[in-house]
Amino acid sequence: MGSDQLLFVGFGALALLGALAVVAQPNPVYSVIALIVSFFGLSGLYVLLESPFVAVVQIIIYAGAIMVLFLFVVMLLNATREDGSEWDRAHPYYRPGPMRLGAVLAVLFGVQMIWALTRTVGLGVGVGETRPAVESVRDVGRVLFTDYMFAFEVTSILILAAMVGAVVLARRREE
Amino acid sequence: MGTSAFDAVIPVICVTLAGLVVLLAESFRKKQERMPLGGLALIGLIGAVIACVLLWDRNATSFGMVTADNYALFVNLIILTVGILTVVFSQHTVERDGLPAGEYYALLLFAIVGMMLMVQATDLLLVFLALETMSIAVYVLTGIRFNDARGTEAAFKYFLLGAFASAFLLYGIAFLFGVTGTTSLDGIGTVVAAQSMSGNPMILAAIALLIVGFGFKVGVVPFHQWSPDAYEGAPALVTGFMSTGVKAAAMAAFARIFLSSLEPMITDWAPVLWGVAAITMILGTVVGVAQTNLKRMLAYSSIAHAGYLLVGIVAGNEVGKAAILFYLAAYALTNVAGFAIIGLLGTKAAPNDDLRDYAGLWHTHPALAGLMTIVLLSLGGFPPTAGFIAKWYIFSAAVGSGYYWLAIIGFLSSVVSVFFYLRIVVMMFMTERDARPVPLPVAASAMAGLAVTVAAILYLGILPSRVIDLAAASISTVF
Amino acid sequence: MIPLSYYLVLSGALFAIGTAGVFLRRNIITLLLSVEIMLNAVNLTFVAFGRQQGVVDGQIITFFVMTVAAAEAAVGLGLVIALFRGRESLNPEAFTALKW
Amino acid sequence: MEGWGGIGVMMAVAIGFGISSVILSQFLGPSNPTPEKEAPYECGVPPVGDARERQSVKFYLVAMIFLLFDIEVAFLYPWAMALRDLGWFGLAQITVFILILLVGYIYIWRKGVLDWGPESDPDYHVAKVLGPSVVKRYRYGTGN
Repeated sequence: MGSDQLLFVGFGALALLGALAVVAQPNPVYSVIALIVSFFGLSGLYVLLESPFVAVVQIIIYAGAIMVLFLFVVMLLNATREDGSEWDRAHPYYRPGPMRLGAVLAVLFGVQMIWALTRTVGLGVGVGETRPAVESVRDVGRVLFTDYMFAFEVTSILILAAMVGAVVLARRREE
Repeated sequence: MGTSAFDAVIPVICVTLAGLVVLLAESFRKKQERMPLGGLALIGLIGAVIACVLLWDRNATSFGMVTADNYALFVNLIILTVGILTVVFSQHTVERDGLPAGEYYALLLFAIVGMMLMVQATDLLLVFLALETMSIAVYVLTGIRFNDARGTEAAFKYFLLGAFASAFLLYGIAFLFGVTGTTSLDGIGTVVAAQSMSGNPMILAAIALLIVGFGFKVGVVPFHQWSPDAYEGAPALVTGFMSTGVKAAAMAAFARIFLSSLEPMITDWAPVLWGVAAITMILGTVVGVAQTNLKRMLAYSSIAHAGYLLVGIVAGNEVGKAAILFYLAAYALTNVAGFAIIGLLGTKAAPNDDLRDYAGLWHTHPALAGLMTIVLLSLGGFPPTAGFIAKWYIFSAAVGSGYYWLAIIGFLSSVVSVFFYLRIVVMMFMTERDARPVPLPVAASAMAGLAVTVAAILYLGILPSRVIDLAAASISTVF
Repeated sequence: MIPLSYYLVLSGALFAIGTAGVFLRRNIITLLLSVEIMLNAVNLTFVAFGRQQGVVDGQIITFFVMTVAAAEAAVGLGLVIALFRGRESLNPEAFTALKW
Repeated sequence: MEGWGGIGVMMAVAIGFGISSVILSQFLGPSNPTPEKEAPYECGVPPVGDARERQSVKFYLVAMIFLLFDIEVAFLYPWAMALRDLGWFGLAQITVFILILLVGYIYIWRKGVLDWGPESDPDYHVAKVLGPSVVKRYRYGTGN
């Protein structure tokens, strides 16, 4: 096993175990922190994929801002415990309709993924063996502001709508 | 008008500018100061309508990801009409219910921007971004009533399932990107057509994920759970807006992706959509009959209507494609009018959306009862309304492609659904209420808007050929 | 070199964990976190495919997805706060004004 | 992949230092707790009430604004790196982007989301008349 594989296993395990911990344990604060760990693992994987820009932005935006927002809300609502924890221990198939459907959906999804991936040819080729990587942020910028420039402008509307929406929802009283 | 690189996005720019101006006006509004914010929104929307009309037949494209072909313009005109009607109906209600006017109109306009771009997008990334812009604005609009437990809860459920569905949609886009190396619809179409992709598991997975993602947005069974809750909890006018605008935009993007880029795979996805359409029509109708809340009932009715629309996509022939557009127009007008009447008759304190609240409406609001009757008849598909012609075209498209069973299921579920529409009509005219409520004042502008809408429904029902030809011509430029 | 399928299976597993989380968990915050896991799984797919093809598009799309995730988080958490104004529970079972 | 070794070493040192100082202090430091030492440190003032009291919604709003403008700034990095290739056209794009978000900034500013003084809190005036306990009861309740 080369160093690449070793790193992949390490970062992959970090991402996977972090995600599992988010879903599996009851305290939302720990869930948020577990997700940050998972994001660091993903960031490492992005480095392995020679995409440093995404790796750094992953930390800046996800771990640095989105998760902080989550923590603020958990603290704001003082919601460090999960209410009705008996639901966590109950078997998923005893949940109301959509929950059952969802559990089935998740299982089906996993089966479908494995089926698709075992049948598709050409996936066994090592990533990056055939083509060189586009690593520099400069290239990212060049393509982002030419091919994707309209998508970029639409993003500003998206952010603006989210901003107005969040203020409207969180406002405390009518004026 | 000369040709420039921006032509295709001029309608969108009009609406965006209106949204920004509304937001700025709201920012500088003093407390208790009243501003004609709805008027500002109307100016932007009408500007966009004019731009759409001027762009007709010019097939403008901009930035390599936006197109203004006649198909997109046709659907955009539907969306803009829905927007204009919603603003007209809201003028009075926003003030009466104490909604934050600036934010309400701004989010409405941003949602319309998202819808229009979703229809115009020729790149899956832009489809996704536009869908999110639309969705985020609509989530907030659903929960915009302050301290309204039902509204906020509905908004949260809508948000959660919506975000969940977008993740599926995005995963589908990722697989298409992986297989074809591009997110542009033309590029995907070229690759899919050139190589025989049938049986490629990756692209089958992508199609399945896209169906799940769009299925949630359009509200087809089994991805419909959010819609009755969201429709019931939201303010009625917002419900009217989202049940038509969101559905029209999502359906149009769905049809564009599946009938152009993924058309070579039609033998793979048509059977799946066949099943989805059949279950959707049956379940929407059967569960709808059992509802006692008018908003919930109309929610199930719009689920059933999504099923009828899917029939058009499954049929996939020339008649079917034109029928989708005509159906969207007819359905949009009808549903906006229906929810507007509910909105005009209910306040936050007394929603008045139970079926019993409509007993004896004829005696308190004769005009509204009359208009509501035509709306309900159109929803049920009675001649001479738009709903009849729309269903007729959809079913004849299905028969034309050899989907006899689908046409029969659709026909039977329409017949059953007539029961629950007629039940309300009977209640409005035939029954008396013990304690007759004080009639709510209804704004003249809203009444005028309703009258125009209902006239349009009748026009589409009696003289449909002009619009049908327009729909057929506009869709033939694309697919 | 690591085969592409490794990355795809990893992201598929992450996506499935997120999906399961949305349906099995009852805590609103955890539900939102599960959706974030799903979006991250998709991001990994995009970057892996992009790297495989030697194009920068995968990274750019990922960047847009992060933006969308941020906007969704802002609105979603705003809704959670609005939801909390009247209630004390984080358990969706407690919200029964509307049926699921 | 070159150049990440240094970052890896730095991460390892940072994490290692954090973990080792927590563990070492457990073993090396003397431990004889008294009730006063166990109490949370509040700058010498005796703590009042539960530390897990709910925070004001303002913290959320500020974190939310930070998040959304953080994204804006993240878009500036690739733009700045590619500035010379993009020229005036790139500048025009980023200007439109920032102007649109500026509208959001003006909205937030005018709505008082950025005001932190006690007078900006509508509860402040209520509290002056009715006393703080009333405010506390209604702050997260349904009262207006």
